[in-house]
Formats: sequence, structure tokens, C-alpha cells
Amino acid sequence: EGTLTVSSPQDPGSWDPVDTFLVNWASVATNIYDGLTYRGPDMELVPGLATEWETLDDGTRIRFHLREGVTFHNGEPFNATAVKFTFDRLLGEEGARGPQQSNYTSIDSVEVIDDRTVDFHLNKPDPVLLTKLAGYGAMIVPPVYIKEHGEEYFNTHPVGTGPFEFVSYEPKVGISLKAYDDFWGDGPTLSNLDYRFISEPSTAVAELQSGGVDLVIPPTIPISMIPTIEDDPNLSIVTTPGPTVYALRFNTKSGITRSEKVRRALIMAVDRQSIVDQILGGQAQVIASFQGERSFGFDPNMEPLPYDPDQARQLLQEAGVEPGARVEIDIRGNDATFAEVTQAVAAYLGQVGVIATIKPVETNTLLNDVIPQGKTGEMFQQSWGGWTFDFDNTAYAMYHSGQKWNPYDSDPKMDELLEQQRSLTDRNRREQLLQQIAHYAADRALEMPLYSLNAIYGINNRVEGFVPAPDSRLRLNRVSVQ
Amino acid sequence: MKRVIQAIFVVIAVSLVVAVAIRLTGDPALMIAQGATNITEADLERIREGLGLNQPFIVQYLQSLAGLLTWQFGNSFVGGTSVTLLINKALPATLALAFASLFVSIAISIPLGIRAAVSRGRWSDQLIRICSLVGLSFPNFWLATMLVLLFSITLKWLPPSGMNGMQSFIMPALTMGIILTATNVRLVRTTMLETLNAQYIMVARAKGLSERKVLYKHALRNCAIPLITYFGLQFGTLLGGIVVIERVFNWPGMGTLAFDAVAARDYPVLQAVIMILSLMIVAINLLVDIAYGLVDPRIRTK
Amino acid sequence: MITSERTPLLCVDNLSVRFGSTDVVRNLSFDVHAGRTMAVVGESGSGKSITSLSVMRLADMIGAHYPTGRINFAPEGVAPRDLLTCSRKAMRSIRGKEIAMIFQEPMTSLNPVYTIGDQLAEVLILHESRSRAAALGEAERLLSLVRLPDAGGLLGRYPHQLSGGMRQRVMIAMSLACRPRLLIADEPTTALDVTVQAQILDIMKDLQAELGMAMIFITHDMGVVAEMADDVVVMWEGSKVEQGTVEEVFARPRHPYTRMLLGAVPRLGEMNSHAYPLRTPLTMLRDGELVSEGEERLQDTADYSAAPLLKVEDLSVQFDVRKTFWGRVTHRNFAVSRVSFEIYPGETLALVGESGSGKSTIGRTIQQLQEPAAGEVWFDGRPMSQMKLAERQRLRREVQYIFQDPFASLDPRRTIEESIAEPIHTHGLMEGSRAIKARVGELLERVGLDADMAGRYPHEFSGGQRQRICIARALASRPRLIIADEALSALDVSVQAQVINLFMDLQREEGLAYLFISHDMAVVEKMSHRVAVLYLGQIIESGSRGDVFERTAHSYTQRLISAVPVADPTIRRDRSSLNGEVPSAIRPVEQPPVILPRHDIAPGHCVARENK
Amino acid sequence: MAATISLHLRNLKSLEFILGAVLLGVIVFCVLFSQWLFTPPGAIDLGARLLPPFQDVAHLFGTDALGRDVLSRVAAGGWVSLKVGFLSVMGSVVIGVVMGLISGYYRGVWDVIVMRFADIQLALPFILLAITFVAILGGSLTNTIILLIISQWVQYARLVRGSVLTLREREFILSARAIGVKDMALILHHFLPNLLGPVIVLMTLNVANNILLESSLTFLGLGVDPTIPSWGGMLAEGRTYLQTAWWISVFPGLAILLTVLGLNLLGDWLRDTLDPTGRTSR
Ligand SMILES: Nc1ncnc2c1ncn2[C@@H]1O[C@H](COP(=O)(O)OP(=O)(O)OP(=O)(O)O)[C@@H](O)[C@H]1O
Ligand SMILES: Nc1ncnc2c1ncn2[C@@H]1O[C@H](COP(=O)(O)OP(=O)(O)OP(=O)(O)O)[C@@H](O)[C@H]1O
Ligand SMILES: [Mg+2]
Ligand SMILES: [Mg+2]
Repeated sequence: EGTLTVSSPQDPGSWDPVDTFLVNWASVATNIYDGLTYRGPDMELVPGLATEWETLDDGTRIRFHLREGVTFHNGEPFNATAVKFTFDRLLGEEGARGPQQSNYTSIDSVEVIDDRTVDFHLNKPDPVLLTKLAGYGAMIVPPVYIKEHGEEYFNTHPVGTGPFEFVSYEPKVGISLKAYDDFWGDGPTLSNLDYRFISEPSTAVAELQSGGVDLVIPPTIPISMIPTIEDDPNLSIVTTPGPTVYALRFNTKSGITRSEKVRRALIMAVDRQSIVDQILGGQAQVIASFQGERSFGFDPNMEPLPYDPDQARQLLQEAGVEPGARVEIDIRGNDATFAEVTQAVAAYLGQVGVIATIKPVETNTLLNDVIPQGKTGEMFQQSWGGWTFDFDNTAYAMYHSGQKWNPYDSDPKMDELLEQQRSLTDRNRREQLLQQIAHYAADRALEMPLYSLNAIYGINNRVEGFVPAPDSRLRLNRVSVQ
Repeated sequence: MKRVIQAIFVVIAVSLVVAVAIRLTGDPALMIAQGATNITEADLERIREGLGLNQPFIVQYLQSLAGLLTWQFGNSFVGGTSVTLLINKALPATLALAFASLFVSIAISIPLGIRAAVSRGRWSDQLIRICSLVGLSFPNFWLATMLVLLFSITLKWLPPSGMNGMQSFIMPALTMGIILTATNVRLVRTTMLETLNAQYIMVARAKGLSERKVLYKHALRNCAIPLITYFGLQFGTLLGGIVVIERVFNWPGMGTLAFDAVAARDYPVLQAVIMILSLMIVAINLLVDIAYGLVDPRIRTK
Repeated sequence: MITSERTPLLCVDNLSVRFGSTDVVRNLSFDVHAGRTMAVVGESGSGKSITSLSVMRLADMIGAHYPTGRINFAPEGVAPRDLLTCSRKAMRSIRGKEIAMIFQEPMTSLNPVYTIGDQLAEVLILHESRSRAAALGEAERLLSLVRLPDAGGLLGRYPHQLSGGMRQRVMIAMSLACRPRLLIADEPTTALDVTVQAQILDIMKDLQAELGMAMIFITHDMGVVAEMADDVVVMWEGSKVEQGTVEEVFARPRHPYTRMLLGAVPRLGEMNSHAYPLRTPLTMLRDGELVSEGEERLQDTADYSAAPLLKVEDLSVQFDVRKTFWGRVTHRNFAVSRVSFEIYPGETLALVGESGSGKSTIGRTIQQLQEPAAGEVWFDGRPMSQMKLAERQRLRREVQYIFQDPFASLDPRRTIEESIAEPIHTHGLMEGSRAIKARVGELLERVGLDADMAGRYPHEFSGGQRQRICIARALASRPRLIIADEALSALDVSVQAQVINLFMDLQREEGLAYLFISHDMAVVEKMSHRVAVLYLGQIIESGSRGDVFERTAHSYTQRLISAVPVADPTIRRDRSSLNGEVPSAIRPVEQPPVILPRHDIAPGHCVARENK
Repeated sequence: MAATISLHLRNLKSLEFILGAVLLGVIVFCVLFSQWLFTPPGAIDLGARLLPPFQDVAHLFGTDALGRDVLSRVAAGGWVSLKVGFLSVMGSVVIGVVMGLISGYYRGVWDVIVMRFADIQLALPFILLAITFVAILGGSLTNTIILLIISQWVQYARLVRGSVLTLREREFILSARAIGVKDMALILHHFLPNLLGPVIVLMTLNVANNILLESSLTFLGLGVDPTIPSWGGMLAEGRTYLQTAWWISVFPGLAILLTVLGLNLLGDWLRDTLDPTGRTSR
């Protein structure tokens, strides 16, 4: 019973799973759709619309057994046809217009075995596929409904099999859902679930404070406002280690950061723990490699380079860098917290004689022009939210030659390691390899790993049973309000 | 007639500037594919194809112009929503806010400006002029936040954001109103001072009219021309500043639309928004010309 | 002094008015009786307007206060009141109802954005609590009372659609709306043409007789006083210096100031039987004494044996005034139509005519501020249209223009030295700042100012001084022709007389020629050799001064002359012939004005054929 | 005329001058000599974050989120803010006045061209212009100033054009023309001095406006190097701290207020002084 109002920072514009990549789509759509697999806040992969599955033919075929008695919100039954339709659509013409298709290119075809069984034929083994089936483009959509109403209508009137069904959507304002009575799993406690799109963090916090919303989901609440919320007797901050990691990556091609010694020195010059404790209010963990603790491939034994300004100075001297050397740090223009962090970094660098200037760049320009074209300064911000919680997703993009996010470095050994783990289906071997990659990257000091930030939720105390999800993909069927 | 042709020219020129400028800012395909791993040039090409970006510029531009005539602006690059749908929601929201702001500012600055003019050189004049400067000293987002703190969080009188009924107009309009007041008070005071020196004001007094009637009936209407001209110009400024205010108050208007569209390089939305806003500004200026005639018979009969 | 059995309607007793700490009116006392007209005369700035505003208690609204005095207002049947102690509210019920006022400027006295009807009805609704419809009905009656044609139609019109004379009549109607007991008229005709002025004065006189009200009539025109007043109060520097019936004051002025004032008034007909303009000595007030300054001499400077300095031939100037939607001109103002005349060295040619008759336009065209539509201007035997740029620039040196308003024609942000030196710099007439400074000083002294005033700004001078500065500036480039466009009309009679003499002296010494543009017939008679009368852009009569003034041929010229009030209370003319408005020169493009044929009736005396 | 009234007014005027001059003087002094007067603004001290004001002589205005002294940041921040404010206004005044003179004086084709440009400019909402501009050229102080100039010259151009159109019909201009004064001299000696008054008023208002616009850019994520303090930047930074540490943004706001006040007082005084008649209309 009751209505929960959630503040979400962005309107994805379309509720069709194939159309978008935004985490803010997922934070709503997780309640509307189901995938064949499901991954909850604990990050464990569990059955979703498929009750079980087996990997066959050396990992090139996966057979799914589908759940019985599931219906879409429009009453249409869920069955193998729906699964096939979903993936044919994703890999076909409709999917081609969106960004999701490229994530699922390892699927060659989907074969209906019987009404309750489907086979996925893969063109090569894909270790992350099962995880990918738990989210985004792989959400199962209703074939009859879509054919009846057309693609355009579906964008704004989503229908799935999830615990909440769609009520209304107003672009840029919000979306309303209500409990779906025939949900196959634990039916929702809430009768209504409303989302409001509020992009301005302090506005979202003001709404939370004034009771306009009950829950603010990440990445919204600025660290600077945490005390404000904590001081309010009606509100709480709930956090969990998140997937988002922050680093300042180096230009390994030119500038003083060409030298590995210098890079190492710069890392050691910065007291990352202080930054986390002071600026981030402890809502982060210092990292040794470019991944958080929940990531597959994380090595708990790996230690960050120590904070040691003396040794940093010495290394700089050895590398022949005179005091007064300059570096430019490019950061995203709209990230106030990281701007503070970077200023602290710059201050620390200043203490070892490196003068850092900070250049805020309009975010999209930075991401789509400056970094890919290799036009950054000596250092640049990279924040990465690996929603698959698999280091491959991060590492391949960051370190493999020719990748968009890797404009400067080219290392055959690294490339080989990355390729090698990709084709493995043996989880342990893969994990080992991923850890090796992390170590290798750290040895080469390819970036200054800073921290992995908690997912920070602001919540009204009248909400009960809320479990924070690291990746904002909240399924709110177990939540209730007073 | 000449004015209308000039107005059309302006709208076309603006749309051309926008169309060219936005294409210099970056590739929307990249923007859409941002989160995807292993994106290849072929994938990007595929997305561009889907968005219709492979057509020659002139075709795309003409399509967007035609859109203005038919009020069909195609689909947003983000999520493929119909831009017309977005605009139809956002335009009234923004216009309502803009007019409310203008109204607030006028409602504040006319009595204050007249007061200052009447008591020229005395302390109340100085006080009004100094106070009106406050609006010039704090940025709109800061003032907005202060208002939210006061009215929504401390007093809990007004909703901090969103567009829900009359109540939600108060704070955004007040913020913009305060900002505009500094210049407007000055303007009203100046024009009023000139008008008050006019002989017909003395004549009105010699008739035995009350001071109120003299000021608000006889003097004010004679100040109307410069005031209307200025308020008309201000409308443009207002639409510019509204981006920030809409963000702070989460107002589902054209500013929000434009801001998101720039961030996502959502050409169809951005182009539609700017063209419509320019059209609005141009239209307001035309209206101002017409209003001249309404308030001042000398212009009407010429 | 008038003695009356009855108590005066208004009794101003020992009134002083003060702005800040300066008294602008000092210990003024006078009485006004019902049914009589009291004229208040005096030079500009002597406190006339402030006195009348004080009676209305409007002076305190612009910052005045009253250290001493009483203003007793005692209408019949009501207990007398001291207006100075009345509350604001009480004053508001008196203003407009018991005491009404007409202001100097008819052009700006009506609120431009409301209809005539609205503005008239406003008073009636306010003071007589009439309904709007009733008030409008009464307004219509009032408008016909002041002899405005089509009164009903006028109600819905706006002030700008009316001519100055009509506006002033509306003002009179407005002030009479509630049948006030006292009407204060502050220079009600100063801004109007002589013919219109004559009409207004007639109407006021008639209405006063009809309504039996008292009137305070403020003016500095002695002619108007002679025509209108029963009693006269003469003010000078804030105080009353003389009072009496109009006949007494005109016949036996006692105070030197009054004598000076009367002495400076140019009288039409004074010059009869003189062949040339006459420079007369000036009576000046120096330290309370009257002294006579300057010589009397005939101004026989015109050199008719020489070739004409300036020759204007068939000059036409037009302005497009109305266009269609597509920009095609439908109406034109045919401001000047085929005008011809010439000016000889040392001669003064006067161009007279009512407002809008095209006088300034001719001047501006000669000065190359305006392109002619047709015709030719010859200077020194050279046609202007064929002159090269450099030659035209030289012409700008040799012809100088003096504008009507001495204040507006000086840049307020430049010292007068800079202004006077400007032609010298522009035409490179002199080198070296020392030399130029000396020349500026010399020029200032030439026009009767001190050389050490050079560093001041225009606003620090009086109107007469400013006009002298303009003349100095015109002289700076050693011109051969000066176009004086209403150069005297903004000046006081006494100052005006000084400037006239200055013009004449300069003409004698430098051999200057003048094109003297004016509508003041008396001044024209006094200083010009030849006169051209302009009506609707055409010269309808031209000839020597004697021809035009003594052997007047055209009826319009006659009308102009008869409209001039004569400063002699014993002669009151009948001007019933004066009526109607000056027609407009704006016509449809396809109907250009008919050029009236002209013929000489005597050598040099040329008259246009009359219509009708 | 009532000497005391004008005396009284003149007193107020000189009071205006003294107040304005003192205010601006103090501000400019603090800004210019901030290096010697205060601790260096960059000094980050993570141990001394968010100290409240008036409790510690070392941090009279408190400290910000990075433990930097707010007072010294305000003092140093004036440099960027005043630079942005003044340079952008100077730039737009120069361009605007020239354009306005051209279009008002020569009219015809020039007028049409300049005014159409102005219309286009006016029809483009500023922030949108800013966003695209910054997205293309990147954010830097110079770019910010250029952006402000681009978006503001129009105001001056229109103002000047309007004045020129009325001035050119005035008698003193006609009489100068009648003398044969050349265009350039006419513009320099007659038009310019007579239209400066309203331009000065607009300038004083715009300096403040531009200081604030810089902060709006920061707010929208289009700002410049955050280590270089500026008043606008501080206001933007401090906004999320309003409930916990108001001093971060209030002090720079006050600095702007005082500057604006000083400027306006001086502007009014300057305009009155430039007008020898003492008859001020505004
Ligand atoms: N508002 C005012 N404040 C101060 N002094 C004023 C004011 N109005 C008028 N004066 C001064 O009072 C004196 C008398 O002015 P007033 O207008 O009565 O002259 P006037 O005789 O009507 O002159 P004119 O013939 O030019 O109308 C003048 O010296 C004038 O400067
Ligand atoms: N620039 C112009 N544009 C349009 N019409 C004009 C212009 N200048 C003058 N006129 C018109 O030309 C006619 C003659 O004007 P002009 O100024 O020559 O008259 P005037 O005899 O000097 O009158 P006044 O005594 O009022 O100065 C008038 O009807 C006037 O309205
Ligand atoms: Mg007067
Ligand atoms: Mg004239």
C-alpha cells in the first residue's frame, strides 16, 4: 500500500530497452521488465524469466528453460516466442538504430525449441553474456503488443513482465507505475511507484527535505550535502559500495607523464586516503586498480601505491623533472565534487613541485572529442561505472590499443592478455588473468587510481525495507512506506 | 509588412547559425553510443544512418525549417520521442513562466520606480535604488536556492520544484522578477522623471486630480513606450536566463529541453527549441510594435 | 488704483515664495476683482508663473514654500479662505472648480495619450459628479463655446491631431468646464501664430464677459496687455514695481523698468515713411537709471548696384509623408513651391509667414541641410548644383545659419569657446590655439560679451546672451550672408531690441546680408530692406518694406498685419475677419498645389493672384 | 533658482562620489594587493575544512570545503571577476558604440545590416549561445570574455543608435552641420559626449551582470579552472553548502554587492559630472 516517489536525475526519453544505455533507464525499467536472468543488489546472478540454463557446445550454445505462468502487463503470455522476438528485434533492424545491439553481437541466433525452451547460438563463447541478459537490451518485450501498437507507441507506453506496470509518462517530468497484481514473483507492497526526473542535485535534495520525494537515487546527492541530510531527523543516507570508479589517467605519449617514473611519482605524491576521508566524507574506498571491490577481477591483496611525497620527489628528480614542471588536468565541467578532488590533487602535486592547472571541459566534449582524439592535457578525468561488474568491460576499453578510451597507449603484451581472457569460459582462470591485467596496468602506472565511490541514496525514514543497489537498478517490490 | 519580412529573415538566419553551430559541437552518434563497449565505426555509421545524419547538410537544414512550418520536428535522438510532443509540453511551461516573471518584475518595479521618481534625491529614492541593486549582486541560481531554503524547507509553504499549480510559479517568477527589478526600477524612475516634468502633468494637477490619478493615469501611460520597448527586449534576456531557473526549479520547459539537448547533441530538439524561441522573441518584438499603437495614439494614426 | 465697494475675489497679501533659500517672489500684494482682468507683466524669470502656481498651490508640489503672506479667496456667498493654509484635499476641490488655469504651452498641456473628450470629461466627473455620458455631452457644449467646429467629432480625437490654436482652445474649454470664479492664464498665446493668437484673445474676452469671471492674465507682450487688461501689475526680479489701470500704466509709466519695457516694444507702423530700416537708440536700465544707448541712423547698407549675392530660382522642396503598405508615396508635404528671390550684399531680406509656411525649409535648403526637389540656388553667380565638394564646403563658411532656439543650437557639453571656435577649426581659418583664443575673445566682445566668459557652458548664460554667442559663432567664419531663422522670437522684448541693433551694426560694419526669417511683423518692419510673404510654400507678396507694410496688396498680408496686437490700450481693433485655420500643405501626390500667377503692381512690388 | 536645492543635491552627489570611490577603492586595493594582505588563496588545508567565520583570526570569513581561507579567496577572486566584468564591458562598449554610431549616423544599408545582426543576436538566448560556444571553443577566461562581448555589444549598439537618431535632429547638431563640420569631428565632438550618459549607466549595470554571468557558466558546467578563485565561481561552489556553510557563497556575494554599489554610485556621479548643465535626467 502507499506511494513511493523517487527522484531520478534523467529522463531517458524512451522506455524501449533497445534504445538507451542510461543507468537511469534501468533504475526505472528494472521494475517494469524482466530479463532471462536477474541480478539483485547482492550482485548474484539468479534465475529471472528463465528458471534454469545450461551451457553447451563449449560455450557456443546456451539453453534456457522458461518460467511458467508469466504474463505481460497487457495479459499477453510470456513464452519462447516472446524471447525469440525480443532478441530478433534487438539484433535486427530496430536494434540497429540504438546503441544496445553492439553489446549482444556474440549472439548468433535464438532458436525456439518448444514453448518453454529456447537455445541461444553464439558465434563465440561470451563469459559476460549471462550477466548482460540480466539488464538493458535483453529485457523481454511483448511481441503482440508491439506489433499491434507499433514501435513508436511502445517507446512511451512500455509493457513488460515486471512487478510494476506502466500508468503514465510525461517527458522530462516523470513516470508513474502501479503494482502489477499478476506478477510472477513476490508481488509489490507498494500500490504506486512514481519517478520524478530532477537533474539538479540540490533541487533533488530540497525535494527530499520538503517531503516531495522519498528517495533520491545516485548519482545525484553531492557529497557536500550529505551532512545536510544526515542532520535532518526525517532523512537518512544509505550507501553501498558502487560500481563507479574514479581515476586521473595519464597521457603516456607526451609531456612529463611519458615517463613511468614520473607517473609513479605523481601517484605517490597524492594522499588519496585524506581525499577520501575529508572531501568525500568517507563515502569511497581508495583503489589500487581501476575497479571497485565488487568487480570480477578485483584482487583484495593488491595494495595502492603508498602516499610518499619524499619518494615522489626523488623519483621526479631521477626522471629529470625540475620543480615547476607543469601538468594540465582535464576534468568534466559538471562534476563539482570531482572538481574539489582535483583541486586537492593539484595541491598535493604542488607540494612535490609539479604545478597543475585544471581545465574543466564540457562533459560531452571531453568524452567524445577530447579524450578519443587524444587532445587532453597530461592527465584527465576518467570515471567509469562498469555496470557488468566485470573488469573486462573496463580494462578492455581502457587499455586495449585503438580503443576509444585509450588514445595514447599501445602495448602488445596488454593487448594479448586482454584478448586471451575474452575467450575463456573458465571463471577462475579468467579471474586470474583479469587480476594479472590489473597488476600489469598498475605496474606501468597507466593511471592514478583514486577511489571507488559509494552509491549514495538519500531516503525518507518513512520508507522501509529498502536495500541499496550498487548500480541503481532498484527493484522496489519489497519496499513499503508508512 | 517590412517588419514581418525582416522577422522571417531573422528566424531563418538564426536557425542557420544554430544548425551550423551545433554540428560543430560533436557527433550525436558518439553520444548515443557512449556507454557501449566495443563500438566500431560501422556501429556509429549504423546509428548515424538511423538518425538521418548521413543526408547532406542542406537537406537536413531544410527539413528542420519545414518542420517549423508544419510543426513537425521529427524525433529526438534521445529515445526517439516526437519533438513536437516535447515542444508542445515545454513551450507553454516556459511562456507561462516568462510572462509570470515579467509580470512580477513589472509589479515590483513600477510602484518602486514611481515612488523613487516622486521622491527624487530624498532618502526613499536612494534606498529604493540601492535595494534594487541586490538583484544584480547575486546570481539567479543562488537567489533561487535561498528562496527554496526559506519557503520550502524552513517554512514549508511552497513546493521546491516542479510545475504543479499556481503555487509552483511563485518562486521561479520571483527569482527572475528580482533579477530584472534592478534595471527596471531605474528605467521606470528615469522615464517617470521625464514625464513628470511635462506640462500636462501640471495641468492634471491643476484640474484637482488626486496624486494617485495623476501618477498612475496620466504619467504612467506616457511612460509606456520606452517601458514596453524595454520589457519586450527583456523577454529575450528572460528566455536566456530561464535555462538556469528551469534547472534549479526543475521546470519542464524549453530551457531544460535545450540544455539536455545540447548535452546529448540532440540536433532535432535543440534546433526546434532555438528556432521557436527566436520566433517567440521576434514575435514579441512585433507585438511590441503593435502595442505602441495601442498605448500611444500618436503612433496609431501615423 | 482701482477702488471697489465690493471685497476683492482674490487678495494676495504680502506673498513671498521661496525655493530652498532663494526668494523668487518677494512681498507681493495685489487684488483681483470679479469680472475684471488683471495683467501681470514682467521679464522672463521675474516670478510671474510662480505667483500663479502659488495661487493654485501647485508651487509647493515642485518644491516651493511660502515664508510670508496670505492668499485670500473670497467668492461671493462663501466664507473667505486663506488658500495657503488649506488642506491638500480642500485645495483639490478648489482647483479646477473654483480656480482654473491655462498654461503657456498649448502643445504640451494636453495629455497626448487620452482623447480630448476623456480629458474634458475628467474634470466634470471629478468636480460635478456627472455620469460619463452627461460629462461628454457637456464637454461637447464647451467645445462649441470656444468656437471649435465639429465639437462632437473632436471629443474622440487625440491632441496631436489638433493644431496649436485648437489645442489652446480645448485648454480654455477645459478650464471653463466648471465655470470657475477665477481664471489664470499664463502666457496662453505666446507659442501661437499672430493670427491664431488674435482668435484666442477674442474668445477669451467674449467668454469672460459671458461668464463674469475674474482673470489673471500673464504675459510679457505689451501689445496683448493693451488689448486685454483692465489692470496691470508689473513685476521685476520677484517684486511688484508698479500697479495701476492699463491706461495709467501705458500713459504714465512711473518705474524705470516699466518705462524701459514700453520703450523696447517695437510698434508696427512706427517706420512709416522711412525708406530704409532705422537703427534707433535703446533705453537701458543701468543701476536703476534709464540711459539711452547707441546712435540713431538709417540703415542704407544695401548695395543694389552689385550683382545679387544669393539668388533663389523656382525652388521647390517636398517631403514624403504618407506611404502605402508597399512603400509607394501617396501624400506629400509640398513645403516650398517655386519660390524665387534674390539678396544683395548688405541687404536684409525678410521672409514672413505663419508657422508651417515653409520659411525654415527655404533657409535649410540654402544652407545645404535639405535637398531641393527642383529649382536652383545661385551664390555669387555660381549655381549650387554644379559646385564641387570643396566649393560647397566653402559655401558653408560664407553662409551662416542662426537657429531659433539659442539654447538648443549650442552643444550643452562644449564650452562656448569650443563652440565659437568650431567654424575656425572646421575651415582651417587660423592656426595656433593662442590666435584662435584671441579671435574668440574678440568675437565675444564684438557681440557685447566679456572675453573671459569663454570657458563657460551654454547653460550658464541667459537667453539673450546665448543668442549673442550664436551670432558670434556665425561671425567666426567671416560670412557674407547670415540666415537668421526666427533668431529673435525666443527673446524678451528688451533683449530682442538689443540684438536687432547688434544685427544692424554688424551689417553696417561688415557689409553682411541677412535672410531674416520671422513671423513677427513688427520686428520685420523695423529691420528689413525688403520683405517676402510666404503662404503655404509660395511667395504671395514681395517688395520693399514700404510696399509690403504701407501699400499692402494681398489680403493675407493684410490679415497678418492686422493680427499684430498694438501696444496701446486706447486702440482696440476689431478683428472679426479673422477666423479659420491655416490650411495644410500636405496633399496627395497627384494633386500638387496650384502655382498662383504673380505680377508686379509696382516696380519691385510683386503680388500673387488671390483665390476666390 | 533655488541655490540651496542645487547645493543640497550637489552635496548628495559628492556624497555619492565619496561613498562610491571609497567602496571601489577599498575593493580594488584589496584585490590588487591581496597577495600581500592575505594568505595565498590556493592553500588547501584538508584539516581545516568548513570552519565558520568570525571565530579564528586566521580565517575571519571561515574556510571552504578544501580548508581554504574564504577571505583571501574573496580578495583574490576579485581579480578574475573584475577582469571579466570590466574587459567584457569595455569590449562590448567599444564595438557597440561604433556599430551604433555607424547605423544611426549613416543609416541606410549600414543601419539595416547592423540592426539585422543585432536582431539575430537578440533572438539567440544567451545561455544557449554560451553552451554551444563553450562546447566548440572550450572554456577559458578569454573565451568567456569574448562570449560576453558577443552577446552584449548589441545593447550598446541599439542604445547608441537610438540616441544618435534623436540627436541628429537636434539643433546644435544641425548647426554644426550647417557650419560644415566633417563627419568624424561631428561624431567625436558632438555625438559621443552627448550620448555617453546612458551608456555609462548601462555599463555600470552590465559589469555586475557579467560578473554574475560568469558564475552562471560555472553553474552550468562551462566554467574555468576552479583553482583560480573568482566571485562567481565561489558562489557556484558554495551553493550546495548553503545549508551547512553559508559563508562560502555569502561573502563573495557581498563583495559583488559592494562593487555594484560602488560602481553605480560612481557611474551616476560620473554621468552628472560629464553633464555640465547639471540637469540629470536619469
Ligand atoms: N522648480 C523650481 N525650483 C527652483 N527655482 C524655480 C523653480 N521654478 C522656477 N524657479 C525660479 O523662479 C523664478 C521665477 O520663475 P517664473 O517661472 O515664475 O518666471 P516667469 O516670470 O514666469 O518667466 P517666463 O516669462 O520665462 O515664464 C525664476 O528665477 C526661476 O528660475
Ligand atoms: N523633415 C521634414 N519632414 C517632413 N516634413 C517636414 C520636414 N521639415 C519640415 N516639414 C514640413 O514642411 C512644412 C514647412 O516647414 P517649415 O519648418 O519650413 O515651416 P516654417 O515656416 O519654418 O514654420 P515655423 O514658423 O513653425 O518654423 C511644414 O508643414 C513642416 O511640417
Ligand atoms: Mg512663466
Ligand atoms: Mg521655422
